[in-house]
Amino acid sequence: MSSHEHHVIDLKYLLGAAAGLIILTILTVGASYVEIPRPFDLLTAMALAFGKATLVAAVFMGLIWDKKINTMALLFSLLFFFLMIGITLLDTLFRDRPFWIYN
Amino acid sequence: MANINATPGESHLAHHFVDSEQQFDSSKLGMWIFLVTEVLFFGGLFVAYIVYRSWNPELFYMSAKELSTIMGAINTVVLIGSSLTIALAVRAAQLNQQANISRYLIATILLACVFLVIKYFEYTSKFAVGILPGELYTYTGIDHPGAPIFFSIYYMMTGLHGIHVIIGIGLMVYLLVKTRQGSYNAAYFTPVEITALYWHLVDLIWIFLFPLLYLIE
Amino acid sequence: MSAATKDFKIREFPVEENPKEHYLNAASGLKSWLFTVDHKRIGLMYLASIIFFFFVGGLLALALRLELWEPARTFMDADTYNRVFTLHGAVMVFLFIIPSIPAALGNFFLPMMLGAKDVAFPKLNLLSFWIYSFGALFTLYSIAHGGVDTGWTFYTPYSTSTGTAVISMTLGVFIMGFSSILTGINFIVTVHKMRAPGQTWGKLPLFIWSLYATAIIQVLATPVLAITLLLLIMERTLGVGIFDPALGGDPVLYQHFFWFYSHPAVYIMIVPAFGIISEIISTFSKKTIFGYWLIALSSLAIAFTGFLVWGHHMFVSGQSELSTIIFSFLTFFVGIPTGIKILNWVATMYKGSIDMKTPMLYAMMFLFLFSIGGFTGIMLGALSVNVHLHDTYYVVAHFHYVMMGGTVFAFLAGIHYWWPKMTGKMYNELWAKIASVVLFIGFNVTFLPQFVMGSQGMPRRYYSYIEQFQTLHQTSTVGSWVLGLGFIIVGIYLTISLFSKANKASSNPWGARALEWMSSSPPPHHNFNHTPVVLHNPYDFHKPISEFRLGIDGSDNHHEHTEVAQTQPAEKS
Amino acid sequence: MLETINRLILPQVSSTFAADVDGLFTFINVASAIILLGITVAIIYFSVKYKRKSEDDVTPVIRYNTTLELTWTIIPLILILIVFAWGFRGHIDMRTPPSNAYEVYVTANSFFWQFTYPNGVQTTDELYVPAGRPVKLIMQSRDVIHSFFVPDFRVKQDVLPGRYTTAWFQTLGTGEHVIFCTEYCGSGHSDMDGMVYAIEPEEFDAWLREQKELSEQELPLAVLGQNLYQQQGCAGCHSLDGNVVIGPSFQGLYMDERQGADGSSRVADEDYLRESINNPGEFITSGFNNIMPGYSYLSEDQVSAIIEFIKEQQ
Repeated sequence: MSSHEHHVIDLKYLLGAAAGLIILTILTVGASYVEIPRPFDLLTAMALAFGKATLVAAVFMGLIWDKKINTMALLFSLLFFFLMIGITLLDTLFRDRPFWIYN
Repeated sequence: MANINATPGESHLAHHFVDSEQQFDSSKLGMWIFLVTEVLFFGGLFVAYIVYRSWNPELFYMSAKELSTIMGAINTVVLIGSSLTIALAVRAAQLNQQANISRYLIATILLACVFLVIKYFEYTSKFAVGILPGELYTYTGIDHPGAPIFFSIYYMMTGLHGIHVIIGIGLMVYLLVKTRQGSYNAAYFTPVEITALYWHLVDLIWIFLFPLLYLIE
Repeated sequence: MSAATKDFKIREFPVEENPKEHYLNAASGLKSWLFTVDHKRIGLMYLASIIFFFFVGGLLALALRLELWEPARTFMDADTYNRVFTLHGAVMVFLFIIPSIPAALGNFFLPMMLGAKDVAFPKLNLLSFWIYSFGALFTLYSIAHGGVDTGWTFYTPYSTSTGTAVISMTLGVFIMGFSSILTGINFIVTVHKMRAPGQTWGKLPLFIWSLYATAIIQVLATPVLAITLLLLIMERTLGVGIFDPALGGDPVLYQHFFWFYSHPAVYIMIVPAFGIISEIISTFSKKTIFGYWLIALSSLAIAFTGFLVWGHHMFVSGQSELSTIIFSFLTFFVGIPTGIKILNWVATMYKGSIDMKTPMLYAMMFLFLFSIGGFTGIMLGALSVNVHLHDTYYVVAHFHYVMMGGTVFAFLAGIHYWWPKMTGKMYNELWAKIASVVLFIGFNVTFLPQFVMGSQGMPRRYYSYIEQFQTLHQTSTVGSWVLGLGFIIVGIYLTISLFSKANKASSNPWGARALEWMSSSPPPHHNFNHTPVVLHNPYDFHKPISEFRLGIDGSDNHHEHTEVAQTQPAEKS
Repeated sequence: MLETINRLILPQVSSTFAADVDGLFTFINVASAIILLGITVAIIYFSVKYKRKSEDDVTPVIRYNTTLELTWTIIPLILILIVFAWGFRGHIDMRTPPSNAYEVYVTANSFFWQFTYPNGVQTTDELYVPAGRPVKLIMQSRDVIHSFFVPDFRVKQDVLPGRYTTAWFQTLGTGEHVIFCTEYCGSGHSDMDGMVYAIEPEEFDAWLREQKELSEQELPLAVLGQNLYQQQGCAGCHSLDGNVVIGPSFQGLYMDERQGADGSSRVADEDYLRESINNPGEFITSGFNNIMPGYSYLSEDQVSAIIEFIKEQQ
């Protein structure tokens, strides 16, 4: 039950992930100078950010090789974050149309 | 369960654990659950951000122009680099390369300091023109009554993130001292591993802060 | 680790009745308590703190009820009254009920029921207690500095404009939040990683399931409270304006933030109580629990659904109609798993062998009172009725039926159930039953009139009221004195039981099957003398008790870890 | 019999949607009472019937019963869906004012209600409405959150600063109905009540005209000040007889030497009074809290009238 059971992440994955992150960062900055109509500009930026986040979580944090429960913990936190924002927006986005649902 | 008798790393085994694998897994799961709380902690600020952005898209567009994309981008790269170096530190620990653990930890600490220095210049340049949080805000360059709120959110988010960076530096300095004392090796490197997880999360949050705050078109 | 049981030699170990050495005398002196990492001692320290704050909150409640004897001033002025009800709410919610069952009874029994020697992170557990105490100091500080008059909900913009000690109070709550988070992390990891060999998820006691569900809520919801209070503090110090309409902010957004935590927090308060009731009803009916999986999973279902319904506190707040309707719809779905639990408990009693001992009596009272709390919750979830009842005494009565009739009665049930295990002493059964009846009567006399008042339109948080309500208010006040008397009786006979010599408790006075009863009363320092092995469901009352006292041969805790023995001399035996 | 019980525990039915709310209230109560009775009887029956005979009692192993568990999942599910739909339908009525509703603007202040009618007439804590006609309230708060509640109408709505919220009702006849504030708002929260007077529409029109004429009359300054003292809610906190309600009494206030909370002292001359009306936070007399809202929206003449009125209170 000692060290040899812990997965040692191969160097090429770590360096590859770092390179991927840099490329995605350049793409993110680049995309911000391109005229993309709303709301796709935000969606593009967020898609790129999620791509980067996945790289960090999967490779740097080792989730690919780790116990599934840890991945589940992270996904759970995201689920609840999206629930929080989603349900809050149900209020804040629909306030000026108070009666639309009845008509 | 299979071996109740001592294994090489056993000196770090607390009395209530059966073996070091159970101890390592527990620490790691504990850290992940802590990261869950961190996600929701920052989540609250992201909710405030999203709600106000949905109410005042123009304000966010105008205000983001005041922030320096270059500095933000450099800081993103710096943090990505520090994530890589701390991952390498964990790897060095797993491979029992004592000198490399120290080297990578120092690199990570330095990168974290670079991040803070850049942040310092960013903040002071904002302070200089009167862009301060809340009621201290005096800048007149943005023609929108809600401008103080954008910068309040900006300072709350980056400030809280900055505090996490400072805590991270503290943790890594502690790791460095312990590493010099030879505390970590292939059999026992739990503190390095969980600190690395924490540091990656700091990086993760910045990955979202950067486009949301600096890159609004 | 659980699959490996067959590799070991398993044998039955006798339980040492009335051991000379146990966790209580393993070390002595104040330091041995304040710096202990033993989950049992930490549990007891929590218990003592919680009882203290329950006493403080209770006195405040009695003062409030007394003030309401007359329609106008009875003995305090409006500002004092507002501070007193705020403190009553804040103390009861943050200092008493949230840590009550998980941090006190949970800390003590979670590792024992799992057959573990301690929680996964004992030092963190101690830290959590210290953080709690530190946060409590802030609360006491703000009381000393004029108190707070915002109500425990700290609604903006009142909380950002009032001149009272809001910052120190919210800072205290903020700090205590970390205590709650750390306890939650500790429990989740302990349940995942520290179960005894053979103890699969299907063999977990239901109290563990409920604590597990609670811990998930604590971990997911509490950070949002932390950030909310931080924003509130920033609002007061820097005027960041996110919640302040004068600066372009939105006070309703504060309510979303606050209830995102505080509604799930209601389940932090009540779900552990469900676990206690499951244990007690099964034990005193001497019968397998009915619908084990449904009860276990309904705890998780309640925990999850609890995150989707916070807006039912905001039906008249000015939130959008769309979210009002969705929140109302989702709210009703908390009722289903809750209803299932109640009916499953009743079904467990069917054809049982029912022994109406004090804990069981409390459990029966819980079923009755909590059902009323639940039904009135359905009432409040119905949109058009809610508009009438919102922020009236109906709501006050409703949540007291849930929090006090539910959680506090379950807490009392739990204390009586585990008292012999924690202290090694039996209490006086007759007096315990008398007290429970007094409490039951006092509780109903106090809060039933409040349903009527609320229906008639009496708003909550009112210092003075129109004369029409006086009879009902006075009835309620008389009830509060009966309640107070009940608690005094409980305090007296429990204290007496601690100091009398004759009433030693046996290791398993109720004939229960869960692991904590397979240890001596009080338990030894490491909970079990041998690593326990679990073969059966904890509610398998049809199997002989000897099959529940199995351990791994040769896993004697006294000799296994020498470094522990060195630091703690009492262990050397 | 249900009707009798309802009359005991619910206020009178005085608006068009009150009866529907009461109907749902009764439905939930009856359904709950039946289930609660069932649970209680089962508990008591089981406790007696299956009382422990000996320590060696053997109990059957009943782990689950799918039919039973489905039953008590599905029946409550149906019940709650009924309750939801009923409450939802009632809520639609409450939130949909008819387009021909008579509109009154409501301003909530700590701790009084101001009502402004379409012709400019203002009243404080007294809302006059034409009986039997739909009335829509357009509400805003000047300071913290308040909540407008008339139990007899089953109407409640929070009143927010910086944003309008609305509520509406239609009375069933003439009558007097109490208004409460149900969102905690500070020291005077429980005194923040008022009355709705539902009067015959013709009577209402006459009242409105009469009020308009009164407000246009040339009044002596001090009398105008006295009217403002009532209308602007000063009376809620400042007594005229020396008693301290929430703020200092006006009796003997003029030219009195005031000790500030910060240790300074000032004489309550005209300038002091003017500043205290427009911007009360500037100087807080020791022993009082900074809770008064500013009245800078009053005209100079109105402020002078109030000062003149205060001068008379010796």
